Amino acid sequence: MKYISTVIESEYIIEILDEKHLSINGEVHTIDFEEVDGQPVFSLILDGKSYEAFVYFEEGEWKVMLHGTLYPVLVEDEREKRLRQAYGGGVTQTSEYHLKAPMPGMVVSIPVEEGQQINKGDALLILESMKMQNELRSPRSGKVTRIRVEPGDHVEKKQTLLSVE
Amino acid sequence: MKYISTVIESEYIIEILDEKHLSINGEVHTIDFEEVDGQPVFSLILDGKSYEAFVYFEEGEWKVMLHGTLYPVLVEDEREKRLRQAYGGGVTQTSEYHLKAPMPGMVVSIPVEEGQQINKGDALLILESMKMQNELRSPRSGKVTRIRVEPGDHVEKKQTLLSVE
Amino acid sequence: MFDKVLIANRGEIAVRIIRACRELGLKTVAVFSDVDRQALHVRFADEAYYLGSPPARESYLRGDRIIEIALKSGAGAIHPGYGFLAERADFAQACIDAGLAFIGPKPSAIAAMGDKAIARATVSAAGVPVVPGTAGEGALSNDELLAIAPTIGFPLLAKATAGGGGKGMREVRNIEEMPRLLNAARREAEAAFGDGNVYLEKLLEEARHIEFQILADNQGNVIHLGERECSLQRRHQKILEETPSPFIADDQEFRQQMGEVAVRAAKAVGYVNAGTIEFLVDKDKRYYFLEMNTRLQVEHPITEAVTNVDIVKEQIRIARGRSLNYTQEDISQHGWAIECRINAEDPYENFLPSTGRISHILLPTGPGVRVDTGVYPGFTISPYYDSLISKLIVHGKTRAEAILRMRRALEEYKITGVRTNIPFHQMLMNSHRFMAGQYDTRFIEDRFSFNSVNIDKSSDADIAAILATLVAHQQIQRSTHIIRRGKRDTSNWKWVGRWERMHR
Amino acid sequence: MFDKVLIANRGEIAVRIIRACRELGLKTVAVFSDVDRQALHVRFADEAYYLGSPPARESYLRGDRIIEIALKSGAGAIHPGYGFLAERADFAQACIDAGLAFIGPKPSAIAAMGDKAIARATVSAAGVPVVPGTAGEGALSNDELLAIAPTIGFPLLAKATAGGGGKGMREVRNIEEMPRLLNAARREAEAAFGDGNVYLEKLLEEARHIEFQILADNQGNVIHLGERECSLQRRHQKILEETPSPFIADDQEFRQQMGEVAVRAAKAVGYVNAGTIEFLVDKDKRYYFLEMNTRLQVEHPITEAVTNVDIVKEQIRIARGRSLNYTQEDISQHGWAIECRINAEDPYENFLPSTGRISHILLPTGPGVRVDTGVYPGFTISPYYDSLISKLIVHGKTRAEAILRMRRALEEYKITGVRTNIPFHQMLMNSHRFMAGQYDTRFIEDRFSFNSVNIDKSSDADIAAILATLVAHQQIQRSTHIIRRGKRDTSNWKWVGRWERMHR
Repeated sequence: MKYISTVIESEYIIEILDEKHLSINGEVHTIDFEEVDGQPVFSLILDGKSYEAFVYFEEGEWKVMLHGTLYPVLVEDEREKRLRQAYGGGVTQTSEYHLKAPMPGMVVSIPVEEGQQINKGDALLILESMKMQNELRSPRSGKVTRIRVEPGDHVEKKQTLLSVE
Repeated sequence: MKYISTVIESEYIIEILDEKHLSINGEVHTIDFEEVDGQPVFSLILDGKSYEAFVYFEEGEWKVMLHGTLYPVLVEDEREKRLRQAYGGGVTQTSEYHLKAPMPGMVVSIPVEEGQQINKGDALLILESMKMQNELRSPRSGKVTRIRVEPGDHVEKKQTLLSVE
Repeated sequence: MFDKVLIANRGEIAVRIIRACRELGLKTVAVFSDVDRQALHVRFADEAYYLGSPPARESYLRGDRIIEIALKSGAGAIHPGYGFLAERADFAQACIDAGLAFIGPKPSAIAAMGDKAIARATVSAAGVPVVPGTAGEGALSNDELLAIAPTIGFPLLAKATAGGGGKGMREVRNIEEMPRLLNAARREAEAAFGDGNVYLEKLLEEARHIEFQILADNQGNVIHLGERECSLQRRHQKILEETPSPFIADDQEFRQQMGEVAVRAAKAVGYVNAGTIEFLVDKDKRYYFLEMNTRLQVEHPITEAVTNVDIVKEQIRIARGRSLNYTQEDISQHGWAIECRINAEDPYENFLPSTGRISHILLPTGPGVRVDTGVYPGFTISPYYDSLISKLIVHGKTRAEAILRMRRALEEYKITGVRTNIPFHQMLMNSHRFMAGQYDTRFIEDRFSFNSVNIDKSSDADIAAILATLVAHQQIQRSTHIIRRGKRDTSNWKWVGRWERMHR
Repeated sequence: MFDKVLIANRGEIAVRIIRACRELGLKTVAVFSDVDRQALHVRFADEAYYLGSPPARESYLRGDRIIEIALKSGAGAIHPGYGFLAERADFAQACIDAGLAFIGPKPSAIAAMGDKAIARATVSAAGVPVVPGTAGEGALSNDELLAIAPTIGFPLLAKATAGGGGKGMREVRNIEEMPRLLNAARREAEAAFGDGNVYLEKLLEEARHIEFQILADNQGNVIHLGERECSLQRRHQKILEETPSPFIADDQEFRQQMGEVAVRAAKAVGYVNAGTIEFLVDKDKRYYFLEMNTRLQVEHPITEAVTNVDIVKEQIRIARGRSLNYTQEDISQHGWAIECRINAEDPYENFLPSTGRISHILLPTGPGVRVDTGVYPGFTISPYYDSLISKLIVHGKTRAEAILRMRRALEEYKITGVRTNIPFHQMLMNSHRFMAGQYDTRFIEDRFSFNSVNIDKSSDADIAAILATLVAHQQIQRSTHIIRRGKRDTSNWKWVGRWERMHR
């Protein structure tokens, strides 16, 4: 089975040859790969080097926490990659972004208005939780569309708060 | 629900009144009882006193490990107790005792013979495991009946090794 | 003399205090809210009583109920820990009125130091330098503060009069943003301390936050246990502490001088029990009294590590009316200690708090490592209390050894189920400026970027790609029900069965 | 100079050594058998290589394979830990022949001390007193031993010539039982060390087992780090160690004298690296050399706690050719340390080893507590290796504080899935003779009865009855599918959902 895996800008062609071998960009390596006790913790011995990492899927990509660094990895087979490229890879760019509450809390204030033009990194909403006021920032530039909550509201985890298009 | 619970020689009449109350020998107490995270670990708050214990069932009785002491407890309802008394309580005394391997290991030697009269506490078999030679002793006096293994045998956990009647 | 102590707190600090009591042969009484029925402090205490609903004001802030429980259970003393009721003079007084020992300072000292304004006036009168600001001028309105601000000069800090721990605090860089920030600070202060008053304070730049641990008994003995360097803060919340301070380093004269000033400040309010004098120190070694924390501090274990003094046991000793076990001459610092605060928060999501059930924990152990925690696998982190779930403390002979030990401990520490800031600490431990000890209170926010995308050449991106691919592949294989023959058994269980054969 | 170390061991000691290497910036190589693929030493090491099947002689005793792996991986040194290959002179020599540093003594010292007969002759010649016995008379047959026994006098011990750690050892109280016990000892010695030779030794009664930790460098510096009291043994296996020895207590002169003799014994064989001189001490403070362990000792952490010397780091330092960090004058004992060996064995079933999957662990933490362990929840204890799964070490200012701390740590320590001897240690900590420090090597077997049935009046039998009844009742309710309304939710999860409502 052959995969194209992308970490930030770097692409790796990884082929799983059998239980004990894989190739990365054509180079063959010996592997010994195991899940540790049903946790999302995995142990990999690659040519004798021992690695342990958290690996989990989130928001369309794999996250690998290794030696204190979080690597986002996109794993695709060739068909998936062709499909993504055909659609221009920018699917998420044109659709709406929905700001969701990362945890239960109370809306303290909403420093933006519907229709307002905002930049990536601007604060969209202040949420109070765990005795702290938390600024939720926009991951992209765009225009605020629907604001679904108002200051004083108590919101649940994953509840959509407002949208940016 | 009413139970008669026996710890060694002491008998306690315990009635579970509702989720929050029980009586022991007629005295009513407030309880707050919970299992800790699916473990055989239980937390009991009895009239404000906080206790935590391992509780598990083994060989016909409950074992309660509390503050470093293991209490064997026989829990019966009235019907069960009557039944046991009717049968004289000596059921186990007359039946055969089967010595089982407490863990995998190799039989090193068997210092008894079939038909031999033995006392409680006598060594019945030496089992090697975890780099140690372990003496398995008889929990009662009696006569060795069938010996099912011989020195050099490798045995599995719970395998019956010999019997005493 | 009391032989049973009620701990009016939860989490790691309640566990810490219970441990000290146990080791002194004292009985312990825990109190708990609905979400804490299975919390470690309830599991470890000799007695436990229900307080109320999860929100603090319905449980851990219910001083009346807590005193009632203490009386009912026969506890002779209350230890407030930190936070919650720890710095409420009225609660301390209520304990005394109920005939209970309050394991902390006298209500008068809490009141004097608790109101930052009075605190600064008092220590100032005792000859201790203070940071310029409006403290001491009473409760001022926004209009009054806006008028005074330019005379102090920007940047400045708006701080909760009743506050502490960075809550109700805002940094103000110009007059335009000031009204908005004042309101935010008041709001947070009101929520956290029930008092929305704020004051202004000059923001010293390139400043260090250095504090001195104080112990004082009823016999008039006051000593200090040396300093803690607490400059590493995020949003005015301490995140990592170390002792000695790499800034003071081996300037014993400077240390002694600050220590003496700290003792003088404590004496100015007739202080008894454990407390902490916080200073700001500028790059020219000018130091200013900031505030006194009239309670046990989160970061007390690093001082315990280097001085070998059990601060909680000393607190109890003092509350029992005994004189200190130590004189100033007995105290010296051995080696170096660092504490990382492990918070349930996601460093990759702007440090948002993380809640949920902890599924697994692998604790770092071994030489020179101490963990103070109130959680365990299976426990659920609720959104009601603060996000500190564990303190990782290391002790080494030198700062270098302590840093290397902290690195290996952080790498060993595994928590699944909630996100933690462990990766943040790992990156901090690898920062050259941290390693050199060159940092001030602005370091984390101004010069330290925590970003997952900054993956350099020396990284393990290829290994990450392989790991993700193997996990994805495994998942595909499983979901398509492909049954492989000869697949390696990943447990060592089968060997238990094979033992017989292999043993021949 | 090496910068990568292969650890030829498993379990807690492999983890301990990996930690020391990490903290020194050295890379680590683990080796593992089939059952240890997921063991902590494999998870923590930088590299890991498969050795073979679970039985030690097919894996951890395969010196040839281990050296091959060291060379292949580029490791420049091998640390043998304790047990397995640690005291094999031939293995140490093979390492050196392969160009690898052996982190331990020279092969000649291992050989001299490894054969108990030669060891005793050597130290005896250096003026160190030894226990009377047949050591030094070569490999004797059963007939020869039976003839000599009466001249030494009963009781005596038959001990493996190549042995240590209580294996291949039998106590002989009269001539009649001697042939049977000799055979048993030979058999165990053969299995454990591949050498069935045994020798006889006078059994000193009311004796204490006290040992001295030695450090020696290549520059000829030899120091001792004080003593460890190891008299608490079960079947000649140490079960609890403490330092200082309550028997030596504050007799500094006696301590210094024994320490000097220990240093002399080490010098007699040109000893380099860490080692331990074991003495038997009778009630009149006469002491006899017993043997030297030419390796790191299980109980080394208690010495680390009171001397603040990291013994494993010193071992590596010595192996790198550097001179000791300390002179004898630098060494002093601070406070008191105790170690409890936590074994996977059932104290209620005659201490039979217990195997299986560990389902849950709650580690004791907090001030003064260190845990060295090689297991974690989810790991399976196999029957292949010894039953030591964890070492619980506490350090206090006084012996009393250490005991109280150990009690609270033992009470906190929860392991489910396998049985452990924690209850045994708890009972020991409550024993009056232990508390008074009045015990000898026979104490546990002769005077300490561990029996679950001995429940006294002050016990919690009523609480145990209630707990068992509640659990039984719960089980009956569940099995009969009775659905109760209004049953209290035992998790705090629901509160996360209720947060909104409660917060208003």
